[in-house]
Amino acid sequence: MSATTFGWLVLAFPLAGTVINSLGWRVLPGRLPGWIASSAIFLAFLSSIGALIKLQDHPAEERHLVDSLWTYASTADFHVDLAILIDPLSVFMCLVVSGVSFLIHVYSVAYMTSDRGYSRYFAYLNYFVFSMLLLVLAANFVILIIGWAFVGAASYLLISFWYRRTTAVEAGIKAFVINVIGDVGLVIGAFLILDKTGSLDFLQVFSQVDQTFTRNDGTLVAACLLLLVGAFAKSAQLPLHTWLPDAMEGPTPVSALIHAATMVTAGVYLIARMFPLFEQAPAAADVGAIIGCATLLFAGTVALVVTDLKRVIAYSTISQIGYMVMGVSAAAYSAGLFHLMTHAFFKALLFMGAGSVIGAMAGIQDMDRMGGFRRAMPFTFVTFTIGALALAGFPFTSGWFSKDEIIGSLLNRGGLYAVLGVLGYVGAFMTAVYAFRMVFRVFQGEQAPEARELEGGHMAHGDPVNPMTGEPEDTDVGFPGPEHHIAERDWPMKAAMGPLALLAIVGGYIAIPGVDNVLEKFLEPTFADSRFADTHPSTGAEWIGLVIGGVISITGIGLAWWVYIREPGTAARLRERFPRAHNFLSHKWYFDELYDAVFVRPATTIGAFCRRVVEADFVQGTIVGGATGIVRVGTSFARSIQTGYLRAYALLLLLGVAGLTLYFLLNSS
Amino acid sequence: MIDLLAAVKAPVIDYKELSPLFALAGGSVIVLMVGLVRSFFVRSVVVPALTAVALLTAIGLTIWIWEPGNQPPILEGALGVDALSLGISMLFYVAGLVTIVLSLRSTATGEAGHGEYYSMLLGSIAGMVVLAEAESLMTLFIGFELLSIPLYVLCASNLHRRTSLEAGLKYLVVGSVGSATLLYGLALIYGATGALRLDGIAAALASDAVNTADPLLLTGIALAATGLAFKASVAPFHQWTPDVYQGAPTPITTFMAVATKAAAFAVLIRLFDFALGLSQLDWGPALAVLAATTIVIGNVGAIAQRSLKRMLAWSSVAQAGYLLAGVVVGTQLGVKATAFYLAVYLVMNVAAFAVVIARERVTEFGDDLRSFENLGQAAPLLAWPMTIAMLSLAGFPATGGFIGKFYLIDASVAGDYTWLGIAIVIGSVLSLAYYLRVIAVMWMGRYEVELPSVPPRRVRPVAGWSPEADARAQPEVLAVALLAAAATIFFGIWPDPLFDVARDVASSLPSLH
Amino acid sequence: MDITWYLVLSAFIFAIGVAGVISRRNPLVVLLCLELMLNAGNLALVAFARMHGSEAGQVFALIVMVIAACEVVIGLGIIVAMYRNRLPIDIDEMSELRG
Amino acid sequence: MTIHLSIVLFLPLATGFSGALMPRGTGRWAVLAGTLAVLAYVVVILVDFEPGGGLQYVTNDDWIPELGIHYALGVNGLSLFMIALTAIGWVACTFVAAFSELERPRLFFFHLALAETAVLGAFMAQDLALFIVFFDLMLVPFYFLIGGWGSGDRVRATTKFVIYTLSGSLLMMAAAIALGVLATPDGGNISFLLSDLRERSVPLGSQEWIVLLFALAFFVKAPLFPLHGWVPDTYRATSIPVLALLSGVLSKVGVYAFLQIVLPIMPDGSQHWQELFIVLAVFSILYGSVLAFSQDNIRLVLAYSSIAQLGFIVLGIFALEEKGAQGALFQMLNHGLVTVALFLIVGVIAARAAGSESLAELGGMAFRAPVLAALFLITALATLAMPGSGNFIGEILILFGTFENQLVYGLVAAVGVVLAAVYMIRVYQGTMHGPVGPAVESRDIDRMHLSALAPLVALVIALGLYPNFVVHRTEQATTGAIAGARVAGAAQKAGAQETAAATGASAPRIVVAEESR
Repeated sequence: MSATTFGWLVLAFPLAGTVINSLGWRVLPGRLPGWIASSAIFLAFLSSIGALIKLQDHPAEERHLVDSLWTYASTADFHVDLAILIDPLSVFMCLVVSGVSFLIHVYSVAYMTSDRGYSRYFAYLNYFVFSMLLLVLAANFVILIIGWAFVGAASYLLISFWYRRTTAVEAGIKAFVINVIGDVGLVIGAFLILDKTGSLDFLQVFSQVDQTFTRNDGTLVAACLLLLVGAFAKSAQLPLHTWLPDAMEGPTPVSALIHAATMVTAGVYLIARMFPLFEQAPAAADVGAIIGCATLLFAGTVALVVTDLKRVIAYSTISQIGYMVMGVSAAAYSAGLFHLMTHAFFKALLFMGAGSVIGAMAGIQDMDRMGGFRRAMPFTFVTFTIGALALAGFPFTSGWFSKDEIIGSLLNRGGLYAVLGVLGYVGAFMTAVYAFRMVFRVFQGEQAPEARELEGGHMAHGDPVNPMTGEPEDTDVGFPGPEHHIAERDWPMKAAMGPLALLAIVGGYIAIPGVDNVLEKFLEPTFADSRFADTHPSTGAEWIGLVIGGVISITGIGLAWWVYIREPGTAARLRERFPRAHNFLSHKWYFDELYDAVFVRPATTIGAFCRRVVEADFVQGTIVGGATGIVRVGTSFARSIQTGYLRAYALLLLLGVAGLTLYFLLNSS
Repeated sequence: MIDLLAAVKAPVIDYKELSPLFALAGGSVIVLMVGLVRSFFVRSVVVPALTAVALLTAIGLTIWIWEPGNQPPILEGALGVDALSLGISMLFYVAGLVTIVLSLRSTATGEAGHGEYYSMLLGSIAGMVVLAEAESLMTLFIGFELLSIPLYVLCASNLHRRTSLEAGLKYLVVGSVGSATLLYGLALIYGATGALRLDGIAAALASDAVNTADPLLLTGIALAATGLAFKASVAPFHQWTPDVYQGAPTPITTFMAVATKAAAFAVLIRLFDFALGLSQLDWGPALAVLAATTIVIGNVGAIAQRSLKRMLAWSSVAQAGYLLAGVVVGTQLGVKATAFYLAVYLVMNVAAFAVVIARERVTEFGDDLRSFENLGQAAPLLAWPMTIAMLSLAGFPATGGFIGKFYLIDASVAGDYTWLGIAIVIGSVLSLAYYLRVIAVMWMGRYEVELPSVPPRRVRPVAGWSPEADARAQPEVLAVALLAAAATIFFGIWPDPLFDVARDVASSLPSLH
Repeated sequence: MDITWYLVLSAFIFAIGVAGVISRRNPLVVLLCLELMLNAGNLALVAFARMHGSEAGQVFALIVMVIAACEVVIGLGIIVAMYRNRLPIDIDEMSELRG
Repeated sequence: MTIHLSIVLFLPLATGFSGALMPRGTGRWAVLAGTLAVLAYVVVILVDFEPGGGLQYVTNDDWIPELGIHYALGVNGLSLFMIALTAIGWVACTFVAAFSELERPRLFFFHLALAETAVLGAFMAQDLALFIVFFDLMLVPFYFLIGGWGSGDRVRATTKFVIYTLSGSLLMMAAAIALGVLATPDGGNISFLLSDLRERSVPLGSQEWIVLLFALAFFVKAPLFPLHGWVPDTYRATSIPVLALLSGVLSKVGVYAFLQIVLPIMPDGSQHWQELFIVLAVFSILYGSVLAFSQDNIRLVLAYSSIAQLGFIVLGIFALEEKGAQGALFQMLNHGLVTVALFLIVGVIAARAAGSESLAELGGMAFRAPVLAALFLITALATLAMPGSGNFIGEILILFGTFENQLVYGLVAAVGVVLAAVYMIRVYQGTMHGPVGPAVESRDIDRMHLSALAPLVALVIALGLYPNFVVHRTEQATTGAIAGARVAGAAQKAGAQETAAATGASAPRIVVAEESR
């Protein structure tokens, strides 16, 4: 089988899983749907490996295989095939996506057991994986946009999975709409490209970029910025990030898979995929890099104060993606993608840990009410800590290598990028702090009542309420765990978290400066004709960077330890000290309030205005009412002269005669 | 003695061409005589039968003498027996037959006396024929009066119904004013041109002897136009129409609605498009304005009516406006369109009025909208003809009305009166308001018609029928309704036969381009 | 000879008739006024016949007289019928049909 | 085999008549069988139709020679899928109606059948007058269907609907007649045959107001702001199967006629009003969308959403660019299908909420009605032009076509895409998600509705998978349709004084496009 065949298989298996689970929702018993879904993804993973092997057979310069099923739509200069592109980049993404997805599927098999929408859940999850793979395999803009929108829809469905929670529903529509905004950006960008290059196929477009566009050509910059809009909407970068924290309404594995490991990194993939365009429009690339940097700082600050466990991780995701965007925008492609991979590992791991904690807390996500779970669930503690270390970039964890490779190559390019790199270190420091803020507040410190009881074993639960709003849960549809339980005792959870913990550590060893750089070599064919293909920081420089990064993360962890373990009151004191700053941060810089004031309210007001004024007064009142009014007047006139008095009739008749005669006489003379 | 007789130069009388008129005149005399027989059977059966025979004979003779193209006038230019007059006379005959059938159970015939009633009818028809054939101002006026005077009587023939008498009186007085005006106008025209024969007038206008701006002539035209417009119930000379239509016995209303209008337009065509054709630029715009006014007045007047007869009266005013457009443009196309529409107008109105008669004879609401509520379920065979008639009057496709309006608009656009075409369109839109209301009342269950509610007037069913009795008790009315409705649909889908007739009709005025 | 004065006269008569029809409420008087209007037409016809020196107009006038007679007869008939039905002999009373 | 359009055209009417004469219970099945037969015949046509074959299965006889009206039928790329849409829509809605309780069923189904004939006729007519005949004839059955079997203030609603539509279409009739008269060369005979009218040219001055009157009629039908005054009442009053057809199929007749009649015959006139119409379209998009998400009644949400959708279609047409016209035509089909499906779903929902259609009273149905929820979800996503649906291809083509020459308007219209997402998701969540509404006693969709809806949804998905099936068959027709107007536009850009010359030039151009098919 050729690489492209494997490519189609990669798509086929998850799709099949979706169909089976969605049609069989009535018949499939117990955990079967979960296992069907997981095996579908596993097969997809195997097929991607197959694709990888087949691809490596080709000589380096021929590793761009396009295969088309049929002409999707073709009219005038608009020609689109239903085609996939197999090259190192897409294969790499396939591996990461399907691999991580598989583990998370396994995790979900256990985590979602108690849920009534079991097979619906796995149908959605498979559908998501399918869409994500379609996105990364797409060979032209239209297919890319389709995949792009599909993942948006899948994430919508999974965010509002517990669809009777009003919070979940609101979060869903928010995410969906912002994603659509991104789609529109992509569509318009695609048009500009089609208009100038006359094609929508990636390879053709890339091959023509340099002839078609001058450097920083206006249209191209505009197109790239529009692509960035799409990328930022998906990857929750400023200013389109607001949906991601709310997306935590979805089941925790979903947060792990979609809103940490895979979908949100689509923007990074897009920028990497479009590198020829961005390199021809460096202005746009700089915008990307700057916004990435801004995002990572902003999200870091918020993550320092938020108390909702999953939201802390969410903001850290936003911030980490900031790194990746910054990296790929600064032409450090392999570095960005490297961080994408490692981040997928440790962030998925963190969410899984959070999931098992939340399971223990029966859905409560507020860190203020947690504490001392270390002994209650040792396994979760260990793996979570590993994840946190990797996130903090602790030496010799995967995060250490990947993050510092980005910063290193930024510093290496100098100028503006150097500044961004330095800011990256600032971000790294905050990362370390909030990462261990989580660890210490959840697992150390004095025990929460749940922790204490669960150590004894089982603990019953009152009537469940939505922790966000306090409204009673609808037990029909299901919600995170009807009762407190130690999720990690269910083996699939261990089976999922174990490997990820391992990867979170060793995942980084595929690219140790000076030792090896498997990833970069593998991706090399894709980025072969990049301008910056051979601008690399020297090994020495990289090691210096790594040392600095290590120091920063250790100090950060130390600070966290000092604040939360050594001097427990510190955080509170700080809060008293700087109430304004705290408010500002805990309100996430008031972005939601801003958008509400700028977009939502005006829209609804206009709607009400149109309904009350334009519809009622103009369309119905003026147009309809006016016409009927005129007719009414005419009618009453005609009736009023119809007095029934014979003599009046005779009079009018003669007046008519007079008028007519007069007209004739005047007209003729 | 002999040579004395020989000295008398009698005009050549072409009996063949006159035969239909003889049939009518003779028929009316015979009917009058037979009507004197006491036996109820003879009066209520034989008399109508004889009337029908007379009309059928007239139809036969008309077909026999049918001859398209321009015909020289007969009787020293008194009558022009050509396709125009013959074609339109056909409408009178058909209308007459229909009226006979509808009158069979009417109380009016009894009250007025059968013989008188039917012979008046025939007389009036004869008058219409004369009017349509009139080639000279004199015959024109004779026809006009011969048509009107019997109608005055017929309107009042429900001698015990106040409204009937009121209708008669109003029609008489206003009508006489109209005919007086007409007469004065004719006199002035005669004075200006020195000719009574239409061809003579046309010739005079063509020659330089008379200038078309002569005030005498123009005043004459204006007065004559008024007189005829009055008969065609063109605004602002329309006011008698609603009252008379409502007051008269419904069969007579039917007759007036379709036949009188046809006659009026026949003579309008002949007088204006033939005799005064040359000064079309003078009277064209004036009549166009009249047409537009009529369309608007008629439609807005009809909107607020509860009485079906009154509503149809107003609508007939509006229709007169549409028809006038065909005359205004003064082209072959216009004449054809008018003739065509007259025929369609006949069938759709007959259908409507027949249903009205059938209902007013059995319900206590008379011709009020209320007596049509849920007719769709009660008597679909009555509801359908009414529906078709309304749709056709409103100008929906697949009915004669649509083709007719299409034709008229075509004519007015082609005759550089596009705005008149638009006026027709607007009129049709207005008319939807009341035509659709009737349909809604019949089919769409009880609902409040937002109309100035008249004091609920309990009237005795006109034919003294018991309310239990329904349409099936008067099959002949039902038959008329169904036939007319069928014809309406037929002409909507296959109008060619009518077009051929219309073509012949127009061909008799070759002077038009 | 000049016929202008005849025309003026006939116009006057016509106007008088009109005024009568419009102003009087007694149907009988109204009928008389109608007669006036018709005869105004007759006068005009005869005058014109004289002017053109053709007798056609005079024939016309004769016919009109007959017709006018008929009209009056009908009018009287209707008035009699009204009387029989105990209806007021007043034109303005006859205004049930309106609107 | 030779295909006779007359059979397809009059089959429904025939079954309608026979059904009316049959005994009470059985009439509906006759009509249903008729619609199915039509659908089968249309499928045959779809298979047999030769892409790029121009006008096919032509029937052309004199009907009223006196008026130059011909009984001319034909199918080209433009009408092909409109006919298919009609057949499909009627099958679905007749099916649903046939299984529901109706009073006076025979009359109802007679009108339904008559309506199908009228709509098919309008799509097949190749003679302007014949088109008008069918265009107005449509109103008769729908007047009865709305007024006789509607709910609430149905009579006022249906009267309003008919008056609104007819005042438009009668003015169009006057304009059409004027067109025929003006186009008639001296000594020539008047003819309303589209092919004749295309060859004959009309002076620009007259073209302008004629086009305007045509547009008036079509915009009322579509509807576009501000001519949509009839929409709210009518949508509220009409019964679901009828409403599905009204909104899904009838609304397409007008916009279709732009491509089939107005643009080819009066290219300069159309070009002249391009700006105005585009503005109207864009405004309708925004206005419809904004109102759509400020409504509480589902029907009205869909009503205003279709105002917005039709705005997109008009926008695509008057972009006067291949992609735009292509997208518009494709979007007509897509929107028709999803609208029919959506309204049937609304019917199902209302049946599960004690007849309530207010979002405030609905919600949380998905749990007990997962299948319904799934069908609704797919249709809703398709309606908001979710990439991967046919609607997306339609909309992207429209937008691309607009961007070509009218970038600004295109960008404004793109806002409409986002708004569409807002109101459709809002409706979906308001009914299926969230806490269970007070009125809801949700049970899943019944077999009958399922078997009516499943094929529709399957069709929607299929169009998403292989849109080129449609695009390929329609491409040449749409290109030909707008060719003249594009030439006119070019000429106008070249300079106003050459426009007259361009008129001469453009007319033959279109003819070429016609023949070359």
